[in-house]
Amino acid sequence: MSGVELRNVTKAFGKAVAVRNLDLTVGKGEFLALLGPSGCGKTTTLRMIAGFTRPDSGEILIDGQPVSSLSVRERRVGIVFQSYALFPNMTAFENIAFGLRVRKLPEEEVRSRVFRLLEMVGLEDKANANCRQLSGGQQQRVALARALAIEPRVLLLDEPLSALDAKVRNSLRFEIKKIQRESGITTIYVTHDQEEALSISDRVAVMRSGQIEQAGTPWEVYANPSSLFVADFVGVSNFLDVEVKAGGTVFWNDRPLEVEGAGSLAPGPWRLVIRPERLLPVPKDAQEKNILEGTVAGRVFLGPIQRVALDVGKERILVDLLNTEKGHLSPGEPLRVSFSPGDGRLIRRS
Amino acid sequence: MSGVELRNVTKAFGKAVAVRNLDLTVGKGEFLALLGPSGCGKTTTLRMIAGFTRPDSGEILIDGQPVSSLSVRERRVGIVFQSYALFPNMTAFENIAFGLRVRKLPEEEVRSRVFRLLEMVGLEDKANANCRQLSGGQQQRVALARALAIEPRVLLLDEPLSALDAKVRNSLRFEIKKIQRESGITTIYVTHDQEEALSISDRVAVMRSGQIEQAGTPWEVYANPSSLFVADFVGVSNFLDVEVKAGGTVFWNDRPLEVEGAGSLAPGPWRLVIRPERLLPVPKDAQEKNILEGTVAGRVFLGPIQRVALDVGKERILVDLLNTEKGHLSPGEPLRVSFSPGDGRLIRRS
Amino acid sequence: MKPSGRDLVQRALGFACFCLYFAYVLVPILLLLAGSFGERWFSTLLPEGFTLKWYWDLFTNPMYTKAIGRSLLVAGLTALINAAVAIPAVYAVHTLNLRWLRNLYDSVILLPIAVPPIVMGLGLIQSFNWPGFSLVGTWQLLLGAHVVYTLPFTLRPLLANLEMIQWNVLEEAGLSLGAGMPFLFRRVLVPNLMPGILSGALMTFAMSLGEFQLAVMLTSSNSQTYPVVLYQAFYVSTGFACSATMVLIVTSLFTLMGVLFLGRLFGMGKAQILFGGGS
Amino acid sequence: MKPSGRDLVQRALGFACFCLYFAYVLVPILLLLAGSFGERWFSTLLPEGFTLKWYWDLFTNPMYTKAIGRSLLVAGLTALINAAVAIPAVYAVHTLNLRWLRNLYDSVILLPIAVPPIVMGLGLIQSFNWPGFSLVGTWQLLLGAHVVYTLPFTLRPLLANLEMIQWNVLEEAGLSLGAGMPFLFRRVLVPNLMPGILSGALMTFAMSLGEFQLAVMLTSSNSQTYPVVLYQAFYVSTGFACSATMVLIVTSLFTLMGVLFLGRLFGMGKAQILFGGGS
Repeated sequence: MSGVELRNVTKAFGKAVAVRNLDLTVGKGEFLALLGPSGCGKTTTLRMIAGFTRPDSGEILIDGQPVSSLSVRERRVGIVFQSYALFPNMTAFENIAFGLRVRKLPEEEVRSRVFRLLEMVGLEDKANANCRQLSGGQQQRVALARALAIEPRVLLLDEPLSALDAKVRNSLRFEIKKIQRESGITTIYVTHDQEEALSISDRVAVMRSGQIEQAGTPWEVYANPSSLFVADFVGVSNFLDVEVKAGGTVFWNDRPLEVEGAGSLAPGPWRLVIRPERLLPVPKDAQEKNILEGTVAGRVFLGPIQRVALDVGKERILVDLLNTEKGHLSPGEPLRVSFSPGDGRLIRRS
Repeated sequence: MSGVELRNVTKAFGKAVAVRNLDLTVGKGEFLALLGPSGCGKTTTLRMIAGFTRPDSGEILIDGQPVSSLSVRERRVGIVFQSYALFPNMTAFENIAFGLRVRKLPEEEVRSRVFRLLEMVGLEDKANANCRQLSGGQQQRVALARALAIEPRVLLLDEPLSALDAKVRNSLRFEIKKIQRESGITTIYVTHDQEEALSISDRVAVMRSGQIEQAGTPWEVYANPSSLFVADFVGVSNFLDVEVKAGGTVFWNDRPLEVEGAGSLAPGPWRLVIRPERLLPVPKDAQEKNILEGTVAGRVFLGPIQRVALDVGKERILVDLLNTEKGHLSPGEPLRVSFSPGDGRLIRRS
Repeated sequence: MKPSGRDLVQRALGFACFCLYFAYVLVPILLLLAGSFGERWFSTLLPEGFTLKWYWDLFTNPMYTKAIGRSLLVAGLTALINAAVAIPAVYAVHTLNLRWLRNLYDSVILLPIAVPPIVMGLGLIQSFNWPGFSLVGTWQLLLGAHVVYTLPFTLRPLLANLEMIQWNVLEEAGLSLGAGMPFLFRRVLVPNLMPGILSGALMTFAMSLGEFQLAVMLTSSNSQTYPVVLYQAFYVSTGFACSATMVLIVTSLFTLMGVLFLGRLFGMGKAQILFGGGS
Repeated sequence: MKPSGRDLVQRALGFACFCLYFAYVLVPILLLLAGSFGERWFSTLLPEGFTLKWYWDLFTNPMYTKAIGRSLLVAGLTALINAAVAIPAVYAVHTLNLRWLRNLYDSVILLPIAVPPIVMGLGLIQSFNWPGFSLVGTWQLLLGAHVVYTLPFTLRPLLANLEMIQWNVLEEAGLSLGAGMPFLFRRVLVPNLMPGILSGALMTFAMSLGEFQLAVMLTSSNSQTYPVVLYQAFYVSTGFACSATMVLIVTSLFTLMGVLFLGRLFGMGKAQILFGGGS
């Protein structure tokens, strides 16, 4: 039984189709990230699962049960909004207790459950703080605890971190992940930030124009993008315009390259996608395959990695190196990199 | 002659001292990032250089000239604000032309200079767009062009990217860097985002409580943090509580480690700082120094790198690996990593 | 750096304007205060002597005491009806987000600008003065006029308040937590709407309490509100009129203070109430 | 999902309120319109016959034509003086960010709530009616009263406007680009403040144009404004009064349309002007 299932769901606002024939299955206890640029329909999808928006056609199931006839109140879904949406007249405690008090639970149980949740999100000492006095990160923790308090069948998060600072965003990201893993609740996380989606989820569904372009584990989506859109939107890629000849030889600017699977492709113009970290520096006398030789044009320091811009002939490619050496590459220096035939992916040029 | 120089500058608001005895020199044409948490005084410093705030004591020089007696108008500094601060009643063109028209330049020259700037920021086609119709990223490009139009002696940027989306933030970051390098203008860039500071600047000054904690190239600050604060604020670090014995042997939980420079330190409790990417996996039979053996506790996928949480004994350390292998580490798997003696840094525990 | 010479001139000008404003309003009020305790005020700049006679006359005159009671009743009911009408209206405008409803709302806001009270008064006299049956002269007709006339001043702070707390998102959050609409209204909407409600009620109450024009046209001798009888006081004597005026001012001020005190009970600051939930 | 049964009831209620409101305001106005063209209106529900006589009488009566000119003059000057006073005041409140200035501003906003116009009128009569020299009865005194009474309605949209455009940051940006304050005011502040200025001017002009209470107290027979003579028209004849009322409504509507048209020239939407720069 899947946690959430969408079957052929379509939703249009006037003439604008927000979601088109969408099929999506989220396993029970799975953490799915819905990733896409703004306007791709990811929030509409979330709102249909929550029950705020009614699909024009198609069916939505939660825990195997069709929910079309259920109102928002009856669906038992927990929702975390980008704007926190805490009730401003209540303390952190009262916000978290809200859903329990609606259910008329005995006050002792409310107290013990709320304090357990406060502890989980690390805000035991803020129980009686008015939520306006809390920082953005703290408010979002309270909102998360409030959503979890009702023990929802599904947890829906709508860009929960995009209003927060970089530092807070990173730490809260890992906390959400941890809490989700411990509670084992089916979770759908909407975001436009690819790094966030990759790092937090069990599975990523990349959306575009109301449809799912690709779904898979973060690793699958990152390593094997099914389209140029995914390759470009998720992570950083080098795109090389190549010619595939009959027999599977690949030529980039008349330079022969060896790429896995090229033999089974139709000859013609293709685009070769290589991630910058798959380009490894090789010594001068190396005899590896697919050696690209160029001059360093520039270098960006990103903390654990440095991203080198390399001019190979007239084209510029990016190479990611771990910051493990003391020496740096200076502009003008020559650099030879290579990639293994399995690390390139050919996608048809449109 | 330095581009900007602050000599013993102090500024207090009421009883709160925002900047305390600050000395800072920015070379001509240099790109300096002022990095620090909110409230550290970085924005106050910027505003004093711009002339919006008058220091209580100390002196500020621009291009070697003391500017205390100069008003904002007379300082010829270009400023880019977090909120863009475009004049809403004007088009992109008119915004950029503003500073030139104030100077009563002939209209033909205004036109040619504005179009050159529009081209530089990639908005030739938006010249007549009302700035309210532009996206956030486009608005900030116009603001940048407007600040550069007056050919300022210094360019000051106050968290220019923090109101933007992750994707736009990254691309605009590189554009700012490129434009700065081409124009060779002295630039001070205030940010709280350490990755941004590291990747964009020639030199980073880390501020804390109104003072500069450390200044140096991104590499120096990242690789040789002078304090635990810097090590923690800039990048991700492993902190190991070690004992330095007489003679320079270092013990971590009774495990001997070899760290460069330990011999010259006073024996006692120290903290060993190691960046996660400096921990390299080693084969089972390797005889390297400083081998740490543990079990994989978890793994986060961050695009070009994966960050592995490794339980060594009772402590958890982080290891960054480039995503170059097809295989993944699963929780529970054993992993051996080592670091070279030069990659650890010892800082006294407070 | 900021205060340049030109700047200082500008600021001095602004300050002078504020001062003049106070002189124009405060001096007359102080004079009225002095007059209300003065025995004589005729052909002199300031009143002479001291007496409490005028206040005594006022509080023993049933015409005045009844009128003040009636005024408080009309003003109170105006504020109450306003809130009862405006809250659902504003809720609908905010949550439904329909174009035509927005336009309707805009029109209602515009009415007091387009239709001066004198026009409304004349129109109501024509409309409700049917042969054989007339509502003109009853305080109920005046109440209706006050409600309609002051409604925009309740609607605006309420809508600003709803938008500020982002009610549509709060409602969704509440629904997802299993709350029904009545529960949500009672526990979330009303408490968070208090600044807007108090702000609107204060403005409405004060406007109705001091409203003269509609009152003088629509009431008769046994339904007159306080401003109408106050106007007649000037034909009695200056001192009497002054003390009658002071009573109206003091009532207004007490209302204001009462609302601010009520607001503090809900944990609101002064500015929040005076300017509603918004701006 | 959203419109539950209870919800629909609430919305219907809201809608009904809007409708009632229109009936209460529109029906009277339509009756006045009918009456202004009716020959007779006595003991009947609706006027009878058709005539333009009342309008002819109105426009040939110098008392009425002069009064309307005087009203437009007072209303226009009120709006003008308000803007001249409010812009520097609001600028100072926004940029200086001083606590006492804020409190002063709050007090000024509060005044029309605390001091009803009838009180202000009585106070002014007492203050400016010195023996041997009296300002009471001149339109200049009325103008001053209108300025003071309507100032808050200019201040509020202007301050909201300044805050919305974040003027303090714009000013810093302009200064850093080398512009002087006069240049910045002319080229940046005034154009961006237009919605607030027009909004305030519209409200102020309309309030002054329809203001009756201060006018009836402070003017004399040769300085009466239109609402005062309009009130007297009812003692002439119903039809005449109706047509006189219609003239006031039409003037108000023309003002409104004129301001909206002016706003469009500056590229502003309807809502921007009606609700000022803010909310």
